Amino acid sequence: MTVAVASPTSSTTARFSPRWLSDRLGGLVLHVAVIGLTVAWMVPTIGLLITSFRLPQDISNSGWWTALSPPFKFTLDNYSQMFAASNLGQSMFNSFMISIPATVIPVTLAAFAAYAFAWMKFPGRDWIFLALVGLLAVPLQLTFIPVTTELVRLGLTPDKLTAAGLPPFIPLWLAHAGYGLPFSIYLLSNFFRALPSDLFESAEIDGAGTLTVFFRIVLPLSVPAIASLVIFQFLWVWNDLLVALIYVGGVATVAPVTVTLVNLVGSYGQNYQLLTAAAFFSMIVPLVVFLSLQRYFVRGILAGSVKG
Amino acid sequence: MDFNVLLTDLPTLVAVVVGVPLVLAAYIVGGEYLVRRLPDKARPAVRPWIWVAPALLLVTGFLVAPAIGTVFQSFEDRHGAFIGFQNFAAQLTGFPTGGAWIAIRNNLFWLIFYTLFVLAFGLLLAVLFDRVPYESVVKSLIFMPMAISSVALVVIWKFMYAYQPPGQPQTGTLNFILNTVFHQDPRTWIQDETQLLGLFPLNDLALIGAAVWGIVGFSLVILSAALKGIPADLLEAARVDGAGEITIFRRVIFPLMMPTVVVVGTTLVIFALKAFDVVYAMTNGNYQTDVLANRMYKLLYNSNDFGGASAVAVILLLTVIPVLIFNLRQFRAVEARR
Amino acid sequence: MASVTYDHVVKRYTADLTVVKDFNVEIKDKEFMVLVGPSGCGKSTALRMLAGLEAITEGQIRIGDRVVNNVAAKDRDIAMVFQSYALYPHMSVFDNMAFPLQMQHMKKDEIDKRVKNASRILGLDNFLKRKPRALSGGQRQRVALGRAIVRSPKVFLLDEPLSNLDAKLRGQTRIELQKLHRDLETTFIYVTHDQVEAMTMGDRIAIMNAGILQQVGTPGDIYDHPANLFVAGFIGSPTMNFVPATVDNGTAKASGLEVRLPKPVSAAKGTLGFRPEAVTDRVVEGGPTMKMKVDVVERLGSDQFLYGQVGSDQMTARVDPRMSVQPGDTVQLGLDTRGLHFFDAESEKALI
Amino acid sequence: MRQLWLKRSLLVSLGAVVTAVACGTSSTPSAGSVNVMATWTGAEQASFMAVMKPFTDQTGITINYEASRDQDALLTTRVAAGNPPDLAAAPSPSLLTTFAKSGKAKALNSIVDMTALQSTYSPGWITLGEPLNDGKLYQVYSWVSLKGLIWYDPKNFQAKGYNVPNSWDSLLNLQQTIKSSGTTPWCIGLESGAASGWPGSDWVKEIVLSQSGPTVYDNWWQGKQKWTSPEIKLAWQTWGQILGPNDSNVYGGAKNMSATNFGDAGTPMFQSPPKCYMHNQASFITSFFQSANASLQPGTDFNFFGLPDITAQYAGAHVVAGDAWSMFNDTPQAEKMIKYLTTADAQAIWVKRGGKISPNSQVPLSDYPDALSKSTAQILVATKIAKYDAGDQMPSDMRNAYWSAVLQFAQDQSKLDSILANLDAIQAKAYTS
Repeated sequence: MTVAVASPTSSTTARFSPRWLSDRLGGLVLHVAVIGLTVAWMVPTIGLLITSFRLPQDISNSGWWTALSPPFKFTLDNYSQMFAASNLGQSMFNSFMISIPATVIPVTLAAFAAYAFAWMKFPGRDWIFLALVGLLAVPLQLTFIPVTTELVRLGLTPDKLTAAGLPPFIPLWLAHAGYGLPFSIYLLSNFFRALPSDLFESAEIDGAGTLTVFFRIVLPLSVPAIASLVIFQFLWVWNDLLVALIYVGGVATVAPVTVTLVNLVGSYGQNYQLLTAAAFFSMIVPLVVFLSLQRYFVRGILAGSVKG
Repeated sequence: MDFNVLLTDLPTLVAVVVGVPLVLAAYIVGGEYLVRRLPDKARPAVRPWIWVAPALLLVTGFLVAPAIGTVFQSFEDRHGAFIGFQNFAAQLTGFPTGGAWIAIRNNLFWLIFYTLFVLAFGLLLAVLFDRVPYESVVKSLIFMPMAISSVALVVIWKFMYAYQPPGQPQTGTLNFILNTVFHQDPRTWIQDETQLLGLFPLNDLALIGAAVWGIVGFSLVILSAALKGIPADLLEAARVDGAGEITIFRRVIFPLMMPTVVVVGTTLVIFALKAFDVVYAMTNGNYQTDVLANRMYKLLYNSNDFGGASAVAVILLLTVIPVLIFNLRQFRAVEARR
Repeated sequence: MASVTYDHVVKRYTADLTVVKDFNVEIKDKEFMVLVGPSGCGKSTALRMLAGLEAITEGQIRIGDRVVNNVAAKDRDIAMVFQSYALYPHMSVFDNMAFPLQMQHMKKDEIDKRVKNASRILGLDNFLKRKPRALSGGQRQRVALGRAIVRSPKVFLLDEPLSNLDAKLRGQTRIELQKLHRDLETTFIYVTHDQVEAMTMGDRIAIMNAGILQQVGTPGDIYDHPANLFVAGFIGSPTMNFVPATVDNGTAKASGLEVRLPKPVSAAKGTLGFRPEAVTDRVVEGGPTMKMKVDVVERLGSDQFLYGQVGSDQMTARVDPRMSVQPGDTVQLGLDTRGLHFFDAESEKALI
Repeated sequence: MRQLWLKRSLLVSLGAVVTAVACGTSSTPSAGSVNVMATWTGAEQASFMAVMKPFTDQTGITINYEASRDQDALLTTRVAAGNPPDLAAAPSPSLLTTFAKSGKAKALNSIVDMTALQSTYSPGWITLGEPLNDGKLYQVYSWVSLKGLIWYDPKNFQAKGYNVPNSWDSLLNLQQTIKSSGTTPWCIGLESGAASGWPGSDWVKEIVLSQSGPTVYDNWWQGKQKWTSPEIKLAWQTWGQILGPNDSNVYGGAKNMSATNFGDAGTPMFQSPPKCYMHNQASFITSFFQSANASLQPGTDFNFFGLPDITAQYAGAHVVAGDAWSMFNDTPQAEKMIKYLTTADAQAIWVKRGGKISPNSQVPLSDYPDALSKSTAQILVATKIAKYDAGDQMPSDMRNAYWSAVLQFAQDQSKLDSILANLDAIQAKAYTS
């Protein structure tokens, strides 16, 4: 009904005036700044992309920008060698099998916990929360030996799990969840905490239970936060090398794509140019995740709820 | 290529697609069902624990228990005997260049520059991008480095920092620019300990630069999400009131984004303290670029000095405390406001 | 249908922070009761205790005959409209109104019927598919009302529902709310800090200050017979004139005024109170007169207010709009002693 | 919203399924398996798998191979946690030796055929596998390589009339001649990521062995010879002679040396005109030469000579390196496999694929695929004093300090005394664990 309609300004903007000029200039400066910064930021990526289409002898003898002028000596060698890697398909499958639960589990559990930290009262709440933030600083390398020892003691090794007909990735899922939870809870509870309390009270009077409030109010309203969290957690897990090696190992049947790709490079670092192609290949999935979730970053998810 | 993978990995597939979400949903619905069976009075006392239990359990297993073990180990020698503060003394001896001091100094640099650059760039880009119609495109492009693994990131930046002797055609992007645009001799960015302004070593900044490049997408995405949370009419009202764009940023946007800036800032400070990948892969701490996490890694896996590594880790954990106190005050303030 | 009883209700957060003290009110069935007071006086807390959003520290709250102290908010059969409206931003207008009914597991066609009915009453028929952010402030306010109406609750609670609206819309909505109250024939409890809203809407008004109930009564009753200095000052605009006075032999003496009290009082010192309309340009026979040095003249067309000094006291007078006065003039004014109040210096209670 | 999430996650899962269907894997028969961990990746991984293929074909035992260049962290963690691989091969025996000390690695005496081993391996390789000197064999070597090869471009040497030096003095003379002609004699690259400095450490250890002999060499890596002792200091100074004052004998000087990756270091040798004439590196470097210049042919475009002897008494001394195996779980399959690895049949397979030399004397010279590998094998056979890489036998933090010291020395040779004093301080601690 009262949808604001932009007042027609064409008549005034068409006229040449200092105001008109400064508006135009301001716009121009903005676009130049945005595009300039973006391009500058992309230089390393562009360099990598071009390098991935160059022959090794060209890579070590000249800069990537020289490829942009004739003679154009591009090659698909790096990509074809990469795709020839023996178990790329298997490791792609493994990466999905690792990354999806290792994202779903910590994000879901973090959402549960963050809801409690933000909107429930319990003894020690603030201190536990603080401790969680502090745990972000624990260097993961220190945890490998004690945690693996415990997992072996509990029989949670890939071999035994496979023998029992369970996914060998379970310890890795749990590890990624454990390592990812402090950040996830921290991010989400800060977001949840900022939700207007009136909504919760209103829902309480309306008769919504804890579960209903969580699923029908908190989650839908936190979509941007959850989307960013999903992206980050997925990225970290997808690109992880060391944690996977520690908890499931690098055997072909369980190795994620990072392990397979990094092992393309020879023991002395020969053929490291394959990593350039590998970097782009392994970037595809996280980028698809990012692009598909980007539409959830919308303005004013809370608009109209509590502001007059 | 065959299609066997689906058959052989069927349990995994089923577990991933059906099992995991099912278990998670069943847990919380079941938990709530049990809570509702409880007498009215007991519910508020039990309910929060149902919601936080799985998270706390995992965190305890994977982080708390090892962290406690670390604290104990930091007081023990290689054979597990208690030796008081000797491990700490060994790390903190020989100020300003001995023990862990170089690493501490560099972590300080990381703390300042990494956090500041990433926050500032993220904020700047978020605000600028918010005003252009092709926002999602530029945002994705800036985000791309986030999707690059740390192994590939190091490869990229070795290309950026590559060095050839003066007079030779440069293969590194930065030296090429330095040479052709500024007509200067190439630099060995990663090895060059020259101190800018007499304080900040060039190679430290070069390492930090590579890490910043890789993480700006993180702050951009979160800050931009927060920016989107600011009601448009508030900005319009400020514009109608005649505020300039810079004033609007300073007086309206920034204060409203403050809680998010604190979250991102805290995370970055901790990332800076834990900085490892880039340093390990590019210099392994040589040329005075060591950082605490790399030092710890070396003590742990090269020296088998668990006590020393634990002492470094404890130092690292202790430095986080001021950040925590700041956070406590911040979220108590948010709590009080509602 | 239900009455609401506050029976010695206390809300205490910490040992030395008590926000509602010994609160006793009985709200009759179908009554429009307004809780009014300055911000921080405990009126919202009193309402939220009734809603079930705050625990009751001491005493009882009854809806009808049922003690609701330990009844969950959703089971109290009440509906509440928040100052912020608290609309669910991700749900359409229809879903916002249907939400409480869905929570009661009501049948879909019954929900449909009720929401349609409520939206017809509120004139929201055309907006059912919109999200709150696509509505104007007034429309959002009506959605919030609609969400309350659909439940046909025993008691309606409204927490400053008009304070986010502009002045014109506020006046309009005030009338609509009264009409709604008549149509729904339900108990309304309305919290506001605005005495005009209280005076115009309430069947009865309960005035609170600093956690203590000051007075309960009809608007006329409270206006004419304020129980104490606070109520007298809070209700009415412009506010009542207060003049410190000493009493000597049935006559109150102030700095520029002497008046014979209509009734003997026991106190020797106190405050004389009279509303601006009691101070007129007509000299009432037998009534006292005073000289006012006028500082400000406010002409409203139908009224003319003079603000100035009488002796050393500030005073406001309502005079004939045709009277010609300039700031700086000194005018002779009379006092109608029928509207005279006298408040005890110690207890601030009204003695007359 | 919730439904959307569900849809989305289903979609992603579906994507995973599609990928899986598209790619697939092969199923495995079951005669047991061996879990193996090593550092071979890329082409080396392929060579190792080729070695194991006949074994799997014959016995039906499958190899679960995992490769990682983070072996220190990975193997340490696995062993400490109690689920080590059955067998592990490491390029640095010192890591394996710590496991032998802690009793985690199994003694192999009753597992491998000791008599066969003694008849086919030279005693030096067997002694190397007994690091605790208790008569127990903890490590066996399957493939080895030779260090201290000086690579050069024969065409360049010919053009300038340079001869391959046959003594240390003639080497020094040659570098002086080259230098006075206006070109730097050497190409050196010290950068190697986390292991930066090791190429220079090769220089120093080769000089120590050739200059001061095997006893000093052994005492040195065992921590019994101080870094500040005259012999070790002399070795550093001798390397300093090679580098020249302010590294003026090295292409690009100190800066280029520290910034250049060891793999790329040799390529300026093949530029026209050459930027340097000589490059010291083990035999694997040829793959880098050919990757940077695809047209280069072994023998005609690049060749090598052994680092000339310094002290006559120790003539024919060479530093060698190799891949050592240790066993952590004594399973029948693992036993079969480690026996197989010591055989000439197994080792010949990799030898034929190039890049490795066999310690087993039964592998005939004719199995080496080209002239260069044949002559490295010949040098190794003729070697009178073969000593294993000193750095790789030092405790890890001694070795890391050694590498760091190389970087510091290359930056500023005048700091040698303080650099060595610092190494002594580390030596005092590193051997105590």
